[in-house]
Amino acid sequence: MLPILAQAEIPEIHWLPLIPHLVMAGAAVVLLTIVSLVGSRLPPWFASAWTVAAGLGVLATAIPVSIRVSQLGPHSTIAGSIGVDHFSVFIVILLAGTVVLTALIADGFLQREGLDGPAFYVLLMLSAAGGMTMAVANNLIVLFLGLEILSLAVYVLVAMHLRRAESQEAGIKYFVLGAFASAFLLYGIALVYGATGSLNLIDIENILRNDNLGDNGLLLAGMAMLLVGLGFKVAAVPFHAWTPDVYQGAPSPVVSYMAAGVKAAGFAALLRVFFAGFGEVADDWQPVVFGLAIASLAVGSMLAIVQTDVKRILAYSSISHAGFILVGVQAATDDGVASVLFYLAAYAAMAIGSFAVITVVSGPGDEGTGIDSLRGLAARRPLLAAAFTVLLLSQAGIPFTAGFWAKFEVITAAVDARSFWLAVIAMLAAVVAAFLYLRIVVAMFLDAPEPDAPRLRIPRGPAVAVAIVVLFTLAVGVYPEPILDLADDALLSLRLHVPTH
Amino acid sequence: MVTATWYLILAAGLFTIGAVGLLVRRNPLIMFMCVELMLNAVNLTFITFGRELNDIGGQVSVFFVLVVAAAEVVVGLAIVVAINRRRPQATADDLSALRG
Amino acid sequence: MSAALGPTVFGIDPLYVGGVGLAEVLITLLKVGVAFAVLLVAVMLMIWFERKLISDMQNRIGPNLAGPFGIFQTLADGIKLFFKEDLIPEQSDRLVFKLAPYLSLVPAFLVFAVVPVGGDFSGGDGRVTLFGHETFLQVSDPPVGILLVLAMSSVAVYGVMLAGWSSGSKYPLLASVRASAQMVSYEAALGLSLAAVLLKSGSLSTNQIVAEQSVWNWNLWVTWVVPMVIFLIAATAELNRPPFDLVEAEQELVGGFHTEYSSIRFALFFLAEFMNTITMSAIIVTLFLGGPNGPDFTTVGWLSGLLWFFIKLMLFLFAFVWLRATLPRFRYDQLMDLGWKLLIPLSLGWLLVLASYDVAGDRGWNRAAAVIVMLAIMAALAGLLALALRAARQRRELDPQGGFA
Amino acid sequence: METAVFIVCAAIVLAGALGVVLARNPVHAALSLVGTLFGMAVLFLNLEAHFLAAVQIIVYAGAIVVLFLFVIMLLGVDRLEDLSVEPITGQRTLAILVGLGTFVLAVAFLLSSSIGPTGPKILTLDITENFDQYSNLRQIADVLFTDYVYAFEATAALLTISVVGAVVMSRRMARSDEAQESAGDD
Amino acid sequence: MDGSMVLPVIIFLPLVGAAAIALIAPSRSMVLKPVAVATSAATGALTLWLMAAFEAGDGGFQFTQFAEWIGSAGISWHVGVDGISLFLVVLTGFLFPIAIVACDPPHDAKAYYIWMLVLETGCLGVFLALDLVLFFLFFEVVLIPMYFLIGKWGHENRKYAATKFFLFTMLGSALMLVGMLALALLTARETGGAVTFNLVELANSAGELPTITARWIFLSFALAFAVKVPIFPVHTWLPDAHTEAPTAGSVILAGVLLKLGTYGLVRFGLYLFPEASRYFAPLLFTLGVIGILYGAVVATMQRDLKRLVAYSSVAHLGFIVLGIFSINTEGIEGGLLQMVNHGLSTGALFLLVGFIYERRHTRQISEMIGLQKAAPVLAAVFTVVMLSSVGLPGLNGFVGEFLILAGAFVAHRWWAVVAAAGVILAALYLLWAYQRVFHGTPDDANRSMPDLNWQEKLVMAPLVGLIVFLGVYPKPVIERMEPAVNALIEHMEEVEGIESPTVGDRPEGSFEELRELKAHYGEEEGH
Repeated sequence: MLPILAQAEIPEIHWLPLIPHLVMAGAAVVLLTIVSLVGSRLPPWFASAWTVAAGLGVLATAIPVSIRVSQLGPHSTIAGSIGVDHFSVFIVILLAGTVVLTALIADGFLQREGLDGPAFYVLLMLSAAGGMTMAVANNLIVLFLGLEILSLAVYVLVAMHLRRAESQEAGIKYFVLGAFASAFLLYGIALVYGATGSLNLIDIENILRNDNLGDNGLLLAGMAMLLVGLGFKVAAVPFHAWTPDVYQGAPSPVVSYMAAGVKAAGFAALLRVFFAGFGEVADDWQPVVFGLAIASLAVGSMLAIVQTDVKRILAYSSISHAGFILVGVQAATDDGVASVLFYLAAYAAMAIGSFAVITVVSGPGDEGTGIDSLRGLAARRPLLAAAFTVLLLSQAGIPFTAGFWAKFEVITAAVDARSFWLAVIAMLAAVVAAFLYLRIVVAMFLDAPEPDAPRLRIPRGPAVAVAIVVLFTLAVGVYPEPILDLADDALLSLRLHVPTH
Repeated sequence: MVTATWYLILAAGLFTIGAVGLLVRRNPLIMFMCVELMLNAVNLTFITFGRELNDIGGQVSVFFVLVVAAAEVVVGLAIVVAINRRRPQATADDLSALRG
Repeated sequence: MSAALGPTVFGIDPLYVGGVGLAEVLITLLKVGVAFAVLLVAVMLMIWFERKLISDMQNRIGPNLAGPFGIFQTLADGIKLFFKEDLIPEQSDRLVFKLAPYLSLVPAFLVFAVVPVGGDFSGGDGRVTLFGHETFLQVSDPPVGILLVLAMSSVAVYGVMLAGWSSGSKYPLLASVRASAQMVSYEAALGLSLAAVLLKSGSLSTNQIVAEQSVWNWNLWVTWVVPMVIFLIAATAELNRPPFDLVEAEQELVGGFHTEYSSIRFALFFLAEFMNTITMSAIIVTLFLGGPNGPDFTTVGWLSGLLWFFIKLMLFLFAFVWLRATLPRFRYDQLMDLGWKLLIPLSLGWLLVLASYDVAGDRGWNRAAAVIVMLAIMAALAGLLALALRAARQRRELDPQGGFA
Repeated sequence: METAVFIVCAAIVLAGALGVVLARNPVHAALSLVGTLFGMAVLFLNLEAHFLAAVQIIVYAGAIVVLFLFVIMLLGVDRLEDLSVEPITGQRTLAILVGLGTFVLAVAFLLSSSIGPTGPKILTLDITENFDQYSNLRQIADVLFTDYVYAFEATAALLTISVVGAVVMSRRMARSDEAQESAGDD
Repeated sequence: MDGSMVLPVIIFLPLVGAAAIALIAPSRSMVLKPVAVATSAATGALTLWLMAAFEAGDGGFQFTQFAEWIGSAGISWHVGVDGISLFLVVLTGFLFPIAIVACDPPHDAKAYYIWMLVLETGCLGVFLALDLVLFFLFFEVVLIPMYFLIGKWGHENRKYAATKFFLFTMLGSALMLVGMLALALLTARETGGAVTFNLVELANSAGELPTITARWIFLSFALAFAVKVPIFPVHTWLPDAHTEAPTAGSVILAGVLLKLGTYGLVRFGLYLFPEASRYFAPLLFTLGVIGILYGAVVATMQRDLKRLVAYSSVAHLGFIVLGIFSINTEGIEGGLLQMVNHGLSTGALFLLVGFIYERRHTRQISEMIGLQKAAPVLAAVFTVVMLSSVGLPGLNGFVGEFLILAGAFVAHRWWAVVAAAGVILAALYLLWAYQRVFHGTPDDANRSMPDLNWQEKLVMAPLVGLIVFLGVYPKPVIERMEPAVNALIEHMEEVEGIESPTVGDRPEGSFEELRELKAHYGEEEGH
């Protein structure tokens, strides 16, 4: 009998594009090892610094990957299951940045709350590795695994504040609904597999191009289920029910990661599947995404108004932002994809910054997230209030912030795809949403602080993180061209894979 | 003779039962079990399609689904245990601190 | 849909290759019947054997009244249990309470179905000719036979668990939780040590595994002994036999998970326990000692196989009894430590060493060097593990409530 | 033969599933789930997925449901749930209606559509010609360690997460905190 | 100074000042105001230089500066000034130092001055931008400083007013953004060229769009500007915002910010959508007239002096809209002139009301009586400014209103007649208010009210001077405006392919003729 290993035909593996993933996941495992060996002797900031270093390492290793893509063009590896293109590089960089910033924010937070430090960072990095997998996945099963890695870690992160009942409640809610959604996603994958005979997105696209499967019931049902599953991850209405509760209950740094990282990964997967895989049958899914976008915009903006908890407000606003991004997805054009990527980058910065501020303001126990706790922040901590204001205005889409260009790009894509009414509705929703950001600004600047408000301590980590995102927001607001170019490059490669089997 | 459609319809039925169960039951543990039902339906679908398509990919997918199911259950039960330690005998209805 | 699927549902046997007629069905039924009967009788003898042996080792006589050497003692006990009143505790969950014994018993029977008890493996795959039809001397040879063993041993947990729970009583519940934790834990070590065998034989079919081992070239040597030791220990734990019989630690738990059981239901548990011992021994023989393989010393080809199998089986049954007679019971934390901190890492490491040996062979490297390097790596990892364990212990002492880090 | 097996197993599967949904006692629900899983495993055999049938039992019945039972027993949450109370009026009816609608729709889709083009990989071996090799195990392994090797490696991350997660979640708070918390809860 | 650099300097000088103020240490708060005044005064001086250096006979853009900004999206840094924007720039440069000098913030002086200067940058940017996106950016960014000025330094109801102001204006501009993108993208698609937001290029290809499309897009622009102007019925934010804003805020709001809307209507409405403008002119015209009458009637009924002035703004801006949508040289010129006049007179009125409020801490007309006795100088200045607002011949208001009515008379004779009634109503409510506040015998509270101090006099002097000067000798302004307005009219005619009526040769039946013209377009659309 032949030796077992000799029988398998090992597929060609390009190692370079995998290095960022290996760095991220490897850093998590090494951290786990180090902590279990010498945990008690490490300084408290060690895990955070390690995570920041890992994130920066991913950023550094993403550069050669990007160069390689520029030279070779987009290609895939490991039997076509991994797509190497600028799109994935963009998302990888975004996720790495998110990890770095979240680690900075979490540093002071975990010490304040007395939570398990290293575990938090390990889960964070592993989750990000899952998100990166989603971004590169050219195979539906790989994509699903990436999604699960991402989600499972986040379920734990959400629930890990053991002293807060809200945290665990959020965790179980997120978990149950998340598992429900992944079941739908999986069923969708199975149906698509049945309809096309393949799990590989490149193959699926080829099949759809050659055979007219646009009216195949299996394919339609499969796409619908995939949309349910991914719509859940990106918190699109009507799959948004978890968002406010989870955002409110989860530890604030986790929320910043969820809003930025999880959403980005979710949209990356959405684009990969629907734009790269099902691009040929865009007519079938566009109307549905249109509906999701409108519903998300409307519900997100409207329901936010009646909330009194800042985290809840921002949760609804994240739903509204998801609606905006879906406007770009709905366009189903290259411009649309670029606009989505740009929006994701801009939103990541704003969301991380906003939740960083909330992390600082909420105080011991992570309890002070009511809008009252922000009252008079301008008088207590002018710089923090100013930074938060910049981020909120960016979320509202005020010029000279990154948020403006994000909306600009998305609306451009929609108008270019002749979805005028969608664009109008989106902008109207933006105005409604602006109201709720103003409520927060009003509380910070126009209300007097409570007389017995404790003095806020701003740890160094969150301060650095907020400074970075505010600078990013303003810099991109004034000169968005570099990021725009990156996003434009990223879209070009998405559909031009050279399959290597 | 049993055709693939029979299996697929059985899977669809199982999936529906799981989904409905998850929506109507309030005990988190039973909700998890309903998720498992749904995943099983998916597995059956995968295997049926795999055989119809004469492709091993369906079975390999099921393998991954099993791994995911196991990992999910571990995490989910860990959360349930943590909740129960604080508040014994909680059902989904008792978890209502988060409202808005 | 292809039509030729029917027979493969339950197993694969050269018997079915030419199609299934009445003769094939009858032969199959015969094999099932024989296996069933043999097992029942074997259990009876095993109980007697164990009692007798232990009493010998403890310098007492043991059963000696019923039949010659007390050989019918078990039968007498069985009849007595059968006619006793069947008690069901008031607090119990009646349905589950009644179901549990069968959940224990059925898997024990099923496992035996995949054990090749005989056959001519000298050069062939153990086919024998029965009534003019070629077949195996095992009830079924599914392509994933050894997984069936694992599956059934994991299903066996249910019997224990549900029996304890459904009794509606405190001690059985504790015992069953303990037992199921133990069984689930040791299943990992069991599976990993088994993987070493699979690596060498390249098949999950029990028949193939036996066929891969020739007369003397048993997996015991091929896998360098360690996996078998691990398997044996893990199997003992899996069987809840001494020294791992914490399930029925009388001092702590009255009578274990079946405290509330009486009469025939109790007998079923008892039956399952000993049947499991026998089948597990048979599995070890199959996996590591070449099953029916052995030098042919009879004229009838397949008879020597049967004999060899029986001899090897007795060896292990004796070993199990011996263990029970000599070793004191483990403490619960010792048990868990042994499983998680020693057996699992060791079996995993051993698997990797074996794999590196194979890979080195395939690639044309120096095998010895590969193994030495692998062992060095293993040693380093073991050192790290030891360090981590020490750190964890220190932390536990500092903060008894904390988790890790 | 296949038809008979299918009908029996389908009945078991559906009965088990209904048992999960309708059982008032979590332990009974878990047992029903086991029933479904066994039915499933046999259906897998019917579809020639031997390996998965075994794995289904080992992983699902042997690990997952055991874990469920473990938690149920450990936490003592095996009290009966009162199913007669509907938390949100009409929720159940609605859920059932939606479920039925989905099911009918799904069946309609299934019946109306064709299965896609067949893939290049050979799955079915003829038992009469390939007696020794009659197992798709080798093919699964082949694909698992080549085409799906990334996914396979990724499961490592998944398992690490579940271990770390379980440890994190089962960490106990310092005793003083706990006392404080429970006092606050009451 | 290099001609092309002057505009960026004008735009960003206040921002530099704001940055400088931000860096001043809290201990040296006494230098805050001098720095702010100096910066805004320097900017004002630059705008005056700009006016002097402006080539009067040229109807095109001068001092233009162009640079690629976001090449991939066709967005550029493109600024320039022509006769239409020139005086609005000068007005901005003029009013800001006055407003800053005139009023001191009660608290948080540093933030106050920063926001004021940022606001100035925004306003100047709006008037000077020649790229649609650039314009939009400035147009939107103006909201933020104004929001904070109203919200932080305003009166009792300030939070409500600030939020209302912000949301109303943002609502309009949100739709404008969609329209703007549609314009650029669809034009690019029609012409086959690259996407550009350059105003001049878009105007040159203005005829390319299908008529219906252009009309929709025009509507989106018009709505944004209508909110900003504000045109009835989207004016409701204005009384609240004006009333609640601090004095300087009201001055800037009335003097400069409202002009963003009317300026936008001219620059982006008429210039980019000639056909659509003419198509919708009757609508806007009508709304303008309604605004005149409504503003006047409601103003008559106000008890709050500041609110009264605010409503008078609604009426005045109705006039401006009326002028613009007459779409002839006289009307547009009158509208432009009236923008400046309104900025001066209403700005001055708000200042005066603010002075009174500082002394009396009330804005209720009923609580003031006989102020003339106590503060004669104040009363005198108030009289001049009020009469300017009424449109008394010899003061600046008259010239603008006359031109508007002349233009409107040609376009829609009967509406012009109705609008003229608005002038009479304006006289009615302002004089009545004057009578109630300044005449009569002062009670104790009012008797001791101090008169204007030297600082306030200094502030009012240039305003009064300009009011008189422009009323007597508006030629320098008109001669600079006229070429640009003519160029605009010509551009519109060129795009539409018609000859539009002018005052001279169209004495009778202009209504019918316009209808014919419209019928003519209709035919053109047909093929």
